[in-house]
Amino acid sequence: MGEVKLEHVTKRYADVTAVDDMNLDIEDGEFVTLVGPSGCGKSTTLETIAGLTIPSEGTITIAGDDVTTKPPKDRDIAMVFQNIALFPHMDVHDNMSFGLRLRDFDSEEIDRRVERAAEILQIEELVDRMPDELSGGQRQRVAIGRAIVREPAVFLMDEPLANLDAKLRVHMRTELQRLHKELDTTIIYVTHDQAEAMTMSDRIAVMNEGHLQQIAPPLVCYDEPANLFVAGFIGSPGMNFVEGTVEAEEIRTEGFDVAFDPAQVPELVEGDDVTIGVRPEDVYPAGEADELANPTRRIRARTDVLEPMGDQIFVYLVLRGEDAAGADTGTSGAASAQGADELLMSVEPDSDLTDDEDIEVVLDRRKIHVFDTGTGNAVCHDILRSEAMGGGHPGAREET
Amino acid sequence: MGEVKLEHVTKRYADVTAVDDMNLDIEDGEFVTLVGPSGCGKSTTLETIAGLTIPSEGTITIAGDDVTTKPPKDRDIAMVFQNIALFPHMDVHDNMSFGLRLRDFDSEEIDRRVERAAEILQIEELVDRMPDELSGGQRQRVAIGRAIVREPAVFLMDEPLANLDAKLRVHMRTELQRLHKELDTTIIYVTHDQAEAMTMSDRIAVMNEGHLQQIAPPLVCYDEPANLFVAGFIGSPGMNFVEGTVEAEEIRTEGFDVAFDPAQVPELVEGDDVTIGVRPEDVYPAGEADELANPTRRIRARTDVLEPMGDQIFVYLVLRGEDAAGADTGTSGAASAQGADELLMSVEPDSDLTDDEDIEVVLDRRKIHVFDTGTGNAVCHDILRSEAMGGGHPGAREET
Amino acid sequence: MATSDERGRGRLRSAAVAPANWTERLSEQGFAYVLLLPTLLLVSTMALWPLVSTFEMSLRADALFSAEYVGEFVGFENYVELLTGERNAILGSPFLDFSQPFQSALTVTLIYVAIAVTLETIIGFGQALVLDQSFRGRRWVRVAILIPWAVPIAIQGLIFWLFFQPGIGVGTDVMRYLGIFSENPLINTTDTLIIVIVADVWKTSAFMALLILAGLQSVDRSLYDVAKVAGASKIQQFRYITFPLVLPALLVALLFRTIQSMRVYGIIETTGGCSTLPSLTCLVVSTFRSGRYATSAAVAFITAGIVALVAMVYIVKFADLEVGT
Amino acid sequence: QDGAGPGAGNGTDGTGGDGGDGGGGGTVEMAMPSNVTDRAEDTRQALYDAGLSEDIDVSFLSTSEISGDVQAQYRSWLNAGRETPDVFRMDSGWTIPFIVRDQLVNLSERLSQEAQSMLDEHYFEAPLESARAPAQAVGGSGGDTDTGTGMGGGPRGELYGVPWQVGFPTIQYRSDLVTDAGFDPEGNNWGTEPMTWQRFSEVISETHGNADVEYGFNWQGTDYVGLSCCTFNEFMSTWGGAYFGGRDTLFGPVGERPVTVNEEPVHQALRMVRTLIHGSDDEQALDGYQQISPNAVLEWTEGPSLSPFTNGNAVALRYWPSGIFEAATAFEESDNLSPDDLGTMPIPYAVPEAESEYEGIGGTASALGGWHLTVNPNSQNVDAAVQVIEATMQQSFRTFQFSELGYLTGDRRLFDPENVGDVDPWGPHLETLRVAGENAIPRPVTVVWPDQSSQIASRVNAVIAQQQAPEDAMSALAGSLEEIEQSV
Amino acid sequence: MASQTAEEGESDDDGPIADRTQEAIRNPGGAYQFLFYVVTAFFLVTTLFPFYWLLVLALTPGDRMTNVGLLPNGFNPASFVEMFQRLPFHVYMFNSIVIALTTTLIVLLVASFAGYAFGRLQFRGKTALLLVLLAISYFPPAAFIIPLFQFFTGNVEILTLPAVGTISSPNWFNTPGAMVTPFSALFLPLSIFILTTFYSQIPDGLEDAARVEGATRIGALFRVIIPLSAPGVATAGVLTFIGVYNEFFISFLMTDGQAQNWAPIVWGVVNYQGQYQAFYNLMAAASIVGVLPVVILVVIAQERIVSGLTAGALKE
Ligand SMILES: Nc1ncnc2c1ncn2[C@@H]1O[C@H](COP(=O)(O)OP(=O)(O)OP(=O)(O)O)[C@@H](O)[C@H]1O
Ligand SMILES: Nc1ncnc2c1ncn2[C@@H]1O[C@H](COP(=O)(O)OP(=O)(O)OP(=O)(O)O)[C@@H](O)[C@H]1O
Ligand SMILES: [Mg+2]
Ligand SMILES: [Mg+2]
Repeated sequence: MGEVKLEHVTKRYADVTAVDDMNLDIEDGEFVTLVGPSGCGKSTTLETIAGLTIPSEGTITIAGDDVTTKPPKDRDIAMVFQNIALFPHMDVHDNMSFGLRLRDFDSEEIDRRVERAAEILQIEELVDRMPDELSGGQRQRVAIGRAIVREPAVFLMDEPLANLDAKLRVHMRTELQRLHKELDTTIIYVTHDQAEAMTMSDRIAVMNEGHLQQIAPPLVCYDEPANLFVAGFIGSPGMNFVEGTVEAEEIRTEGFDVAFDPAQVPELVEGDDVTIGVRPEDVYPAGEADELANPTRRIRARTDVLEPMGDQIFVYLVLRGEDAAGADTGTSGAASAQGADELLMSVEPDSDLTDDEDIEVVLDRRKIHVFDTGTGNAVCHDILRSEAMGGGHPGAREET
Repeated sequence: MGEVKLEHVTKRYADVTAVDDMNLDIEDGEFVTLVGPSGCGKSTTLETIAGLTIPSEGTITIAGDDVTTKPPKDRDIAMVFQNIALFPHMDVHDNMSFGLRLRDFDSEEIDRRVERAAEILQIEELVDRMPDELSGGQRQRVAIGRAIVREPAVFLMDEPLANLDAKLRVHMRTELQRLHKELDTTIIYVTHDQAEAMTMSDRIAVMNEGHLQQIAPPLVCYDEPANLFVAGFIGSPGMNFVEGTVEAEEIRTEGFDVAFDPAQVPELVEGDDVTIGVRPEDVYPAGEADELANPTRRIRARTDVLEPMGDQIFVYLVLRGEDAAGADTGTSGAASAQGADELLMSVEPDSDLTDDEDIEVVLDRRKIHVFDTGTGNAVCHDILRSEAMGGGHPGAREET
Repeated sequence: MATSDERGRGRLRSAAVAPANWTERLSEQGFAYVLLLPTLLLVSTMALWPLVSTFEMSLRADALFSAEYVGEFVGFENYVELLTGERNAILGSPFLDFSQPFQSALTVTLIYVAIAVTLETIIGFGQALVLDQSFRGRRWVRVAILIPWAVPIAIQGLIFWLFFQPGIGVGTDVMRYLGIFSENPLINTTDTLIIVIVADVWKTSAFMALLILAGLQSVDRSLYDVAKVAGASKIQQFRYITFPLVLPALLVALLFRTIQSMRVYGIIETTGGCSTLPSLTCLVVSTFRSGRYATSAAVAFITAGIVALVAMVYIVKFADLEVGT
Repeated sequence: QDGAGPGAGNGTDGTGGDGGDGGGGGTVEMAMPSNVTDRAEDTRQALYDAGLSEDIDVSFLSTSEISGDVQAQYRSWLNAGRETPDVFRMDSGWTIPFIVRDQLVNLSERLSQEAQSMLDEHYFEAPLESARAPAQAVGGSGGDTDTGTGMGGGPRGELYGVPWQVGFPTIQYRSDLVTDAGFDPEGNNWGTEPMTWQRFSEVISETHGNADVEYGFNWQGTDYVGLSCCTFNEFMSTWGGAYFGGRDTLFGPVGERPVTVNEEPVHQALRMVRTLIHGSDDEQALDGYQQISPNAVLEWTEGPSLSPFTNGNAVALRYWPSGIFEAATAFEESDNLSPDDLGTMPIPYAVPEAESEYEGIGGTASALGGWHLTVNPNSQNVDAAVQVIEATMQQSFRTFQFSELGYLTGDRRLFDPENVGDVDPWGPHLETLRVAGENAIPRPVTVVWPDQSSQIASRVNAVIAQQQAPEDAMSALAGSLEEIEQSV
Repeated sequence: MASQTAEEGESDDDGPIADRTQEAIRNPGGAYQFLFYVVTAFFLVTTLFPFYWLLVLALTPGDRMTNVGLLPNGFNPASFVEMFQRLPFHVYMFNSIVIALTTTLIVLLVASFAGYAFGRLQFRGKTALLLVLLAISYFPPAAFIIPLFQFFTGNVEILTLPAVGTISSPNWFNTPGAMVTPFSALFLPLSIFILTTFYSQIPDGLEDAARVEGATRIGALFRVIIPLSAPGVATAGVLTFIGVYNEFFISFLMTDGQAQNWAPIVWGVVNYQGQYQAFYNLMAAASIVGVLPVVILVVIAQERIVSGLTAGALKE
């Protein structure tokens, strides 16, 4: 009942194409999360599904019906808006029960559902307040409540937890998942919170500049990103990228080399320009290398900045390849594809590393991703044993 | 020039006290982050500092001046609003330059600053758009831009990055820090994002229900939370809490016991009801216990749900003390003080644990926190060697 | 950035140190009074003072034989005599005479107000809703719908008077053919009432439309998105979002339209005339015209009193709204 | 309060007329309608030609064409003590209240002997009467104690205005149609010998039946001031009836004169009018009278009643002299009519003067219309103003008014074709107009006339629209009029 | 179909909001759209018919004013010329425009301050003051004109100073001041009520933002609240302008009706009424010409009236 299908959906505004030839096929009861950088078209995609924006091209099908030009009210959806948009002239109770009252639910049922939602959202004492007497997070919860009391076939949620604190988010996450299971509705969810995306979704759809980059289960996106963009986007802090070229039996970069077995990894063609990707947690101080089955050779580096996070410490490394670059480009956190001389490593919080220390690190060779520098597409995700993978967008292909 | 001092600030609304007897002393150039659950009074605190709300009681001093009743414009502050509040009738450029134009900056200087800010915020191509033609994240960036072009003595930022994706957040984080250093302004920052709070702040002020709970450097809040609330609030997922009583040489809980040396930890008085707190990353499968210098005894547990996060996996454990509780209370994520029979553990992503597996775990005794169950105040943070610490709110005391 | 900092800072500092705008230091209450000062000044000299002095006139006798406006002080005699009907002959038509409701000013005025304002509200709302949509040529439709309001009453009256004037316009023939009008509509009270109402609705629906349109335009459009997604049909959107949110503007429009039409005069005078259709203001003007300034002043105050009673209904509603939000 | 006007400061000897000395110079501002102000230069020149000293600079202030508006303006100007304009053009229908309120200069004291005698000798009496102070404005005890507010300056007869323009309605008709119907206007001296209403109705009825025109007899019967002051005043007078009992009491004293509307002549007049409109089917119909007027007269004012006639669509019209001008011009321009087809006759009558109960009432009657020139007592130039007024009385200026500005003046001599020549289009109609002028009946102007006028108009209109019976309406009217009489 | 819809939406000159609405119009399909056009056409016909008839009158030669139906009796566009020959109608128009514009500016300014106070501030006596303002509109204009006329003809003694003597009110008869000042007061209540309503609906957040950026409260009023209340301000402006432009009671009194003495347009129109015959065709022509400035005003103002700027302002 809640399958959602987007075919070649494109939405153009005066000077931008917000969504470009989007194809999505979401199954009934699935929980799909849209992620992507700010302005990539996530909200616009939701709006086309909701019927608030008519796509410039393409068709949208919900539960088998072509609803492309149908008004929102005939689509059996509920939506949490990114801009919250509570009705200023109604109190919390009325805001939440709006959709139910429209459908002439009897007032007992309404009260029951509103009460239940208020409880889930921990806003029981606020039901009589007006929106302008609420804090930001309280407003957002009311907006969620307004959607969940409805129990529709499809939920669209646009960053519904953005203004909530970590505790509440975790709580809401669980509640939403429970709701999802209970009602068996399709949920299309937008978030910029990786943890949310990873833990809640059946599949993640990664978008960039209006294009779908990959749609796949969370761990697939994490472990086998379809291209440089997905690799850099999923995971926080992002994957380290180092450019290099494929030689006979190794990939050579400015700061280090990574050996591989050409027989196992036929995709790596000698002479190709490739980008090596490795996540911070797959970089280890050489001292801990014994844990690893397949470390690379040791790489000389100098610690630049240490960022303690409580449960881990991020260490910004400057590679000291032939001649180490100066330290002043140091603190730029976004290490994505910034060239060969930076590397971010995450270590246990009890590590005794200090600033400006010369150390050696190794990478976990099993966790090294290789991308074609030209197209950005993934070449292989395991330099030891190549798995069968198609060409460009493995995830995306799989779906269309 | 930018010291901010709140003395006994209280703000009451009709039926709530949003801020209650708040005392804060922020030094010039300091970066203080306010955190706390939704509705705890963070925004209200900022508003009193900005002069948008006149406190019901108390005084506010900025740079030595009592500004309690001064209008905002005389306070040399800039603010990023939680609700963004772009001027809908001005394009991005005009929104960002609004404050400068009010101050009659010459247009070259304005353009220069706006350009610079737009670049930092990656919204260069959007400067001619109207707010309603922007995505949520783009709007938020404009709001940040509007504040940073001003270069005031004090920045107030209310969840400025809430709508940005992880990549951009990291980037903005760095940029804000750089700006902070460059301009040497005081920044008071509200966020619900732990990573932000941890990495950016000089100190974190934890609030709850209008009360300040602790104000201390991030790692102090993490490692030595002043009370149960702070302990549970800081860190995501939250600390595990298990209730118990102090016996002669151990703290006994339903599921396990923790031994201690009464000589080292005189604060633990036999017979007291205490709550033991331990963070998920300080729970280890017994197999890895050899890494630890001071593990507890082995605790029998059964894995309930595994939540893979990419860089780690959260494992929900049900303790099998005398008689293990049923599994159906399982997935409730907010483990805080939920009684003795649940424990959250975080393990490496390559762990081979599975659902419903009986295992044994240990806790790192050095990382065990003990709180007085009655008052919630911390008793000690290291069960092996007690450090000198005051009574109730070590962090807060330190400041007032 | 660092280099220009100093400059920016310097300016900023001076801006902050410069003598602060004194109004900023006022309490909210003080500031409100300062803002209201021009209004109070203007209103008290140009409106309140004249009213006081007119009230003073109303307490005197008419002075038909002198160059003075009014005669000696008589207290509330004018009011008493007017309300007891002793002055009916002078008024031209009585204030209130239940035996001939269409000849007594109060009933005529109330009937007119009730019908005209109701129709104007409905039509004005309809027009505003049309103008709120977007369609090709909307700009001109908007002008077309709004310009009747721009027509001076003298011309508005002329149009309708000529249209129904036998020998000149064909309106009477048409209406008689339809069986609606009598042979001489302009001397027939009910026909004239219809003409006046039509003329008034034609002109002043635009007033309502304009104000309601402004109200509609001020509604945050994103609320409609929410409502749509919540499943609201067009009508439900109107009922739950549009209507409550334009209600304040609508109330202002209604309030002022009611007050204005309680004072209806010009359109009557220029069509059927005050003796065919006497309104409250007709009485004020006719006594004024015949030089009975004191009586006229008293009638004006009585009229204002009646208007105040009617306006009370709205004011109570207003108070509800204010409390509600 | 100080009688004859506060302007007295500059010279009491201003009656000399040939102003060489101080009093003569200065500017005189005259309030005039647009037909004069449009030709300001010519008018000024005509004044100088009529002997006005060139030292006196004449300027014009353009006033509205609507009598009531002008009255309201003068009222507020005079109440506020404005010094200009110096000379007012005042409707004969509302000059007296200004006199009564002491707001005009007494011209009897100012005009030269020569001018005074010219007025006595050559001017129609009715217009002059409406510019004189009434004997007693208000009756009863209030009158004699109330020196400050009561009566105007001086005894009856004191003159406060000089007629500037006059208007006497006549019946204008299509002589061609009448002739076609077999009547002989010329032969029967229709132009100067009034006929009875009954005959008139027969003539029009027959002509109408015989001709292909839409309307028979057009006049103005809607509920407006014109009905009480003029149209109905004529019907009533020609039936020998009056509002307040004869000519003597037209201008007062208010409160002491009888109210005579609820009397037989008035009822009869009303019945006749109903018959003219509704024919013999009307339950109040008078025998022998024909239905000749359209229903539309019940809603007509001057304009709407005129145009069908000028368009050749009506047999007859009761109208002011300007109608003659309009019709003649229109006939001239039309294809099948000529100014010769326009005939005029005095207003018909029903009861000859001799049979009327009231003096000076009965026989033909034309409602008096027209304007006077009066002088602002606050003027700084009263003498010069008076000189200007005297200049207007000169034959040459009257001729200029008549032939150039195109309207009639109060000077009877100008109604004699021998004196004015055959001025188009007036020539053939002057005799008729003179008869009308001699039988002019002023409206009963007092301070309470505005109130009474509207009561009369609405009652009369109601009766002739068949909404009320004459007796009921008139008895009610009499009550209201009496009430108003007593209200001062 | 879909793409066509979207493209048409885009090409509309009214931007994204219009785009949305347009979709809404189109969505439910033909029936709704048809109804919409029927209603629009109905409104157009009913509002425009009297104007059409006015035009018919204007084109009918003055001497053929009988039984004028749907077509003019003859065709005489010359009345549009004659109206200027007979009276300097353009001067009357100019006078009215000047007076109306000045009044409108004063009213908008003063009412903006008051509207801000009433709509956004709390103070004692607020309700009472509002009621007093409203009460002014209860009175027919006749209740004001005698004192006002006395005042503006210098007949009111304002105060007596021992040394200086008596200070009287100004003699502004025949000057615009005598009209602009009372109009400003008498048209003020409507504007205050309108602006109060609209100003009070602007979210506090936006004013807060402006004030934090360094605006004074007055500054925030002018830079944020007024622009955002554009529909309300424009409406108040249009209503005031039209009201004053067509006002007659007071302007009748305060000038002598001559074009050179600041008499307004209604004086001009009424001056076509002769003693016994009115130039209906000229009045009609003059009315059509006289309405033109207002048409222009509405064309200009409607851009503001229809601003729909409130979208995307706040996240709440
Ligand atoms: N105008 C108001 N009237 C009544 N209560 C209010 C008002 N504004 C805020 N509150 C209440 O005051 C408390 C503090 O609000 P505040 O906005 O400071 O919370 P916050 O810490 O910013 O929360 P969040 O993280 O959700 O934004 C909340 O409980 C809120 O409901
Ligand atoms: N009305 C509009 N006119 C022009 N461009 C628009 C309009 N609405 C959105 N856009 C643009 O379309 C693109 C996609 O916007 P959208 O709101 O879908 O982004 P998003 O993925 O939701 O971003 P965010 O995470 O910041 O909310 C953005 O570049 C935005 O600037
Ligand atoms: Mg978005
Ligand atoms: Mg907040």
